[in-house]
Amino acid sequence: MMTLHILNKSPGHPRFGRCLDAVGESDQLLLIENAVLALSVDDIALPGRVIALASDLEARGVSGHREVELIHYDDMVALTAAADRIISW
Amino acid sequence: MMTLHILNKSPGHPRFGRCLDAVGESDQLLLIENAVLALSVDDIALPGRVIALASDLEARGVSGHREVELIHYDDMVALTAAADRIISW
Amino acid sequence: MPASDSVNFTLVITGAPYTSQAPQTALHFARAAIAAGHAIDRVFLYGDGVQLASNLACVPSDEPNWHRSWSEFLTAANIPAVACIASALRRGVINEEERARYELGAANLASPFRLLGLGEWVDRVASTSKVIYFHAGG
Amino acid sequence: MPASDSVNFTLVITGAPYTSQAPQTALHFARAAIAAGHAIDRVFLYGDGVQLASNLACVPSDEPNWHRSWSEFLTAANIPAVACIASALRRGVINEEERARYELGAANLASPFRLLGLGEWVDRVASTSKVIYFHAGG
Amino acid sequence: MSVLIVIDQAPYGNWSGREALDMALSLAAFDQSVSLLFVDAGVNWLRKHQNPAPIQQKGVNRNLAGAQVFGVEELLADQSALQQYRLEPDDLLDGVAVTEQVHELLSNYSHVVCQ
Amino acid sequence: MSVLIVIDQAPYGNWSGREALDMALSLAAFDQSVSLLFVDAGVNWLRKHQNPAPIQQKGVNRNLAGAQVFGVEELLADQSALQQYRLEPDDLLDGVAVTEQVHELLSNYSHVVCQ
Repeated sequence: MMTLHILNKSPGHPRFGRCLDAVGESDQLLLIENAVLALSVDDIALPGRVIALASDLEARGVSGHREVELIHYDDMVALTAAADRIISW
Repeated sequence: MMTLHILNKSPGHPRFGRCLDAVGESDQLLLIENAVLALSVDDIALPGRVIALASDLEARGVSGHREVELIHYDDMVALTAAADRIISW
Repeated sequence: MPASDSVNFTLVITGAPYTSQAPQTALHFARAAIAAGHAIDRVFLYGDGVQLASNLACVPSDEPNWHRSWSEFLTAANIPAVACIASALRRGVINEEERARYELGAANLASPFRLLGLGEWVDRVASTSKVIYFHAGG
Repeated sequence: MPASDSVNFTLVITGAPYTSQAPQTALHFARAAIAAGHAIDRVFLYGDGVQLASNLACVPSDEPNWHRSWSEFLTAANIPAVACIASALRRGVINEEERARYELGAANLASPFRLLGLGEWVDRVASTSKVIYFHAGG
Repeated sequence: MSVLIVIDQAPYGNWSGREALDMALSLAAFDQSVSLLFVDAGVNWLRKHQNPAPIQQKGVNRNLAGAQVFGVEELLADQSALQQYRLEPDDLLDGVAVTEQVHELLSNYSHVVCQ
Repeated sequence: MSVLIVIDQAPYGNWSGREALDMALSLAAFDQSVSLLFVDAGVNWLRKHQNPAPIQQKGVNRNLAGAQVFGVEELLADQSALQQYRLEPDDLLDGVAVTEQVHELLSNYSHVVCQ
């Protein structure tokens, strides 16, 4: 079962860490809203496949030097349509 | 200058730690609302003089085994009236 | 035209406009879902999210009015929108019926939004609908 | 009777009722302050705190209605209460004047609350008043 | 379809836990399979002897204690959060099951809500 | 009377930083002494090249860049937060002063607001 985790909290928020703990090896992590700021933080170990909403990065002026797949809202729809399960943190 | 710090966030909230960092030796720390839960947590080093609102402890069923001065709203008024400066976190 | 692999989404919004980004992200998502041929069978407002249903928001002309944008979208796409009645009444979001029941001076919720119970959400969770939550960030 | 060492307080509430505990804590504080002979020269609602001024909250009869409790207290103690107009308009809390200006169907803010700018807060910060903030917890 | 409602906010300071509990009770009322999981500061909902009368709020102890009677399958609490708040089994409402494996537990549910 | 407005929330995800900035600008407009301090995720308000048009929000870069013109005395940023978010001086709006001593700095102000 592939779970898509949608995370919208800043790295300092308690739920940010809880979400990362819950992401399994075959899961996907989608960073939206303030969570995209995690891409500029060095010492956060983000799990395997990380995806982020491009417009939220652009809004915040984050370039995202980390390995990340940038997507748009239509791709977000496709991801949720394909996921077996979705958890919004 | 004596500062009264009023803290109403749970121990896991980022602002909880920021408040504790800011409490100086001659300052007072007043725990209200969810912040009273800190009294049941072992590994938090609360600064010198800690005060807590009794009704918020009672609401949450926290007995507060730590050294703490329990007060009521009228005492909170007296504390704020006496403080040189008040910061609500 | 629904795509052959089209999905029925239910969107649950729990963050308020002008407080959180939730209603904005949800609207971008909803527009993209419809454009891709998927269906949205319900939008459910819960907790602080019920504020999106208030028709009294006054927004400077150079900023989006999220209540109006959502209302126009819901009407055009013919999507039922429900605000949880228990969340809404406490937060002062009421329709004409509740205005009369509580003998208040005004109502601020009207079409396309309706006030209904959590059963509307349970019904979608129990269905084959994909339920996506849009919470307040932080 | 003001005590000889009485203080002028200004209370700023930024957390909403039925979302945060801020309006409750602030009311307990305000009652205790008046009982002790202090003065409260203004209550200022800012950010989500403006929701406290909405007169449309409908609360089950076995729960306190914080809007009503605050309104009764403010009226009895003759304390001016101001909701920040910029915060309030975006969040759908409007008085009769704004209702007319924006050509909307209803207003939900009335006496003892008024809509005014941040200048009302600046004025208190610049005075000898002790300004206490009641934020949303978490 | 089995639903897990996760509560990570402490009681009384904000409304989100209260409204998450309402979600669980509604699912149970409509005969849907639902459990509650308390993590982080959320475990404080499970303390015995809560008395929110002095802050003029309604207690939820009765709702929580009765949750299983109303059809909520399990009240689960994260062991590490209980430890953080020094909550021993005796301090908790009846019927709470302690879990050490929150991550694994999540995968047992087809629908997870973090209100 | 000197006021410090502390911003610890990231931009765009919620409104609290925006409304804190309004407080600072209002004080300045009424000729009160005010500075802004950015800590934790709040330092992200200070990034150059923000463009919230794609999420249909108004940018605050112009307001922030102009804050000192409007009378805000200092834009202060916590060094450790800048480091956490890998923000170098070149990444920041003009006119930002970096501080390593947030705690000591607080004591310079007679009125501190954490919106």
